[in-house]
Amino acid sequence: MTEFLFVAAILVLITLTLSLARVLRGPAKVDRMMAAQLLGTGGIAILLLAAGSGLKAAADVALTLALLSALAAVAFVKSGERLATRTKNDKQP
Amino acid sequence: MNTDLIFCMGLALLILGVAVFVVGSREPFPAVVGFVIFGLLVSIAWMCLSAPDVALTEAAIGGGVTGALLLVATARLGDSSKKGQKTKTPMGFHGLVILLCVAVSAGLIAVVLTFPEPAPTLALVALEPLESTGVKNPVTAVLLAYRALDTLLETVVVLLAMAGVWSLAKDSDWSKTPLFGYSPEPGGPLVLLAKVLIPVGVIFGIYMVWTGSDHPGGKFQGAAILAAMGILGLVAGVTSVPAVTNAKLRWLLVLGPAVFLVVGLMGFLSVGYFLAWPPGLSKAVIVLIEVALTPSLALMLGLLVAGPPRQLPTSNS
Amino acid sequence: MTIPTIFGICASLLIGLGLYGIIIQTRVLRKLLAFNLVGTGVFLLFGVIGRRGAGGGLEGDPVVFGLVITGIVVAFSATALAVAILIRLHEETGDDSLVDEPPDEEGR
Amino acid sequence: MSTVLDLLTIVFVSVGVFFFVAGTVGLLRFPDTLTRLHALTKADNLGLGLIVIGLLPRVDSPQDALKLILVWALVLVASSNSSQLIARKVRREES
Repeated sequence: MTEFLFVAAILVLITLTLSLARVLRGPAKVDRMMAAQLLGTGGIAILLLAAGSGLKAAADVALTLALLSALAAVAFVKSGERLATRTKNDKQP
Repeated sequence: MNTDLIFCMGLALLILGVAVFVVGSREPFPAVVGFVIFGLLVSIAWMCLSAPDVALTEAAIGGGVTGALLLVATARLGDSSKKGQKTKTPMGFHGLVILLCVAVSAGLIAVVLTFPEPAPTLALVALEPLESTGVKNPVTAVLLAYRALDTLLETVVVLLAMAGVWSLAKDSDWSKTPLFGYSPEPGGPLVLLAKVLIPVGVIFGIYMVWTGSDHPGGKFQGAAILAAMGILGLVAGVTSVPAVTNAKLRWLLVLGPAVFLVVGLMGFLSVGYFLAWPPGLSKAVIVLIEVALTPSLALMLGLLVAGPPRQLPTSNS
Repeated sequence: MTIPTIFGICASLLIGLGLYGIIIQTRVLRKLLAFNLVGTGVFLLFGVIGRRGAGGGLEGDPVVFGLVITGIVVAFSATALAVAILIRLHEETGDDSLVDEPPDEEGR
Repeated sequence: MSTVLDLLTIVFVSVGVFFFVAGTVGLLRFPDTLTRLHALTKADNLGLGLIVIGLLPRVDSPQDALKLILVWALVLVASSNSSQLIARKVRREES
């Protein structure tokens, strides 16, 4: 059974490698950020599979990642706004 | 070949691939996104190395908090630098650099492949007095029993770094509050997100500290999670930071290190050494220090990300 | 090949790669990222040594893991301070690279 | 009994992994950002949810089961909200 969970983890790892292509190619920043989100969820899935195969502490790591995964997306979305307001101000003499 | 070995090889290759991308990408933003992913993958690698305490630290600090810090930094610095875009490193120098880096890596790999068998270890030495401390998580015991001086100085380093960040404020902004980049916008999915995630995060952060003496976890991991929740609240506009001149804030910041130092000095009275815990009370003392350090560390880490105090950027004037 | 060996080689390559980035990149933020790659590589190498030092029923050497946790927190503090200095530098000079000669007058 | 539970794990985890593959294919193949976002949310929520259901028979205490479900719930909240934030950003940039 542990073998099966590891195989599943390897498959998720392969999908992560593929979605890395979206981070590489973009084209928009949003696309890269979305791909990073998918990688985050995939990482959580791998950790849960590890927890299922007996590494209990992996569930705590997965919980930490789940809590913090939104932080990067939020920082990204909001920081773009900050930049927009600043460039607007810069144009004024 | 075993499946876990194949998994680890794939993970190591993926980590290296992301690292090449972080170094080689042309624009800074993709590099930062790559670095966030890198932190995530490395925390899985720590699980493969049977170091759950380190994996938790890397997940909370390496992936989450650092990611937010760097994403906001790239947005503020802009996409392209005016200078340096056209400058090219001379070919000869470039070749020399590659040679140097390859040599460093090759040397380290040679060391890895010729590690002594059996491996030297301090595990048995560290385990021996573990029983007397009453702490079941050996990593926590190391951090607060044998290497307490490291941990004390580390909290001071974090405090100094935070003071350094504050010192970068403009004089006119000194009485303002640290902002995480922009004015919060009330309403919308962000507030909902903050209202759901923050209570769960705070409970989990406290759980992390509480469980840390017996299971993987501890004050650094807990404090990092609490700090991340604070930043989330700051961005969503549901929490706010007082001005850096606020006396309560400052007291709270030094509370942890101060308690640690005082308890450490008491070691002179009870046992005769600095940072020596009285026999039989080790666990109580360790838990006291952990509890006192957590709010201070959480504030320090959060304020490090929030940056120096600044004037609220006016968006429409 | 064992799991520690795999990550040991991975860590060694990370250190070389990060070193390359620190020297070659001209923008400070990129140098910081590269510096963090080196740091992570060093921590991983340390972790490998800790993992090999498993004994007494433990999965690894707790002394080494404790040091790595301290290292991660300190590395984060240093990075945050560096980012704050960099942003202030950018506010003052409008530039964030370490190139000496400005190619045009836009900077002032 | 245990073989039935094992079978349950195998089926649910396999379908969960399949959704991850599908989500990734969508992320790579769909033509524009919003459709990619659509693919992504399916993979996040369904794939992880199925894996969690598949792993539930294997936990040995109620706390561990609760932790698994909590992880899923958090990812649901985080991913749906951040997807909406990202979608808003796309809209704003297009207009």
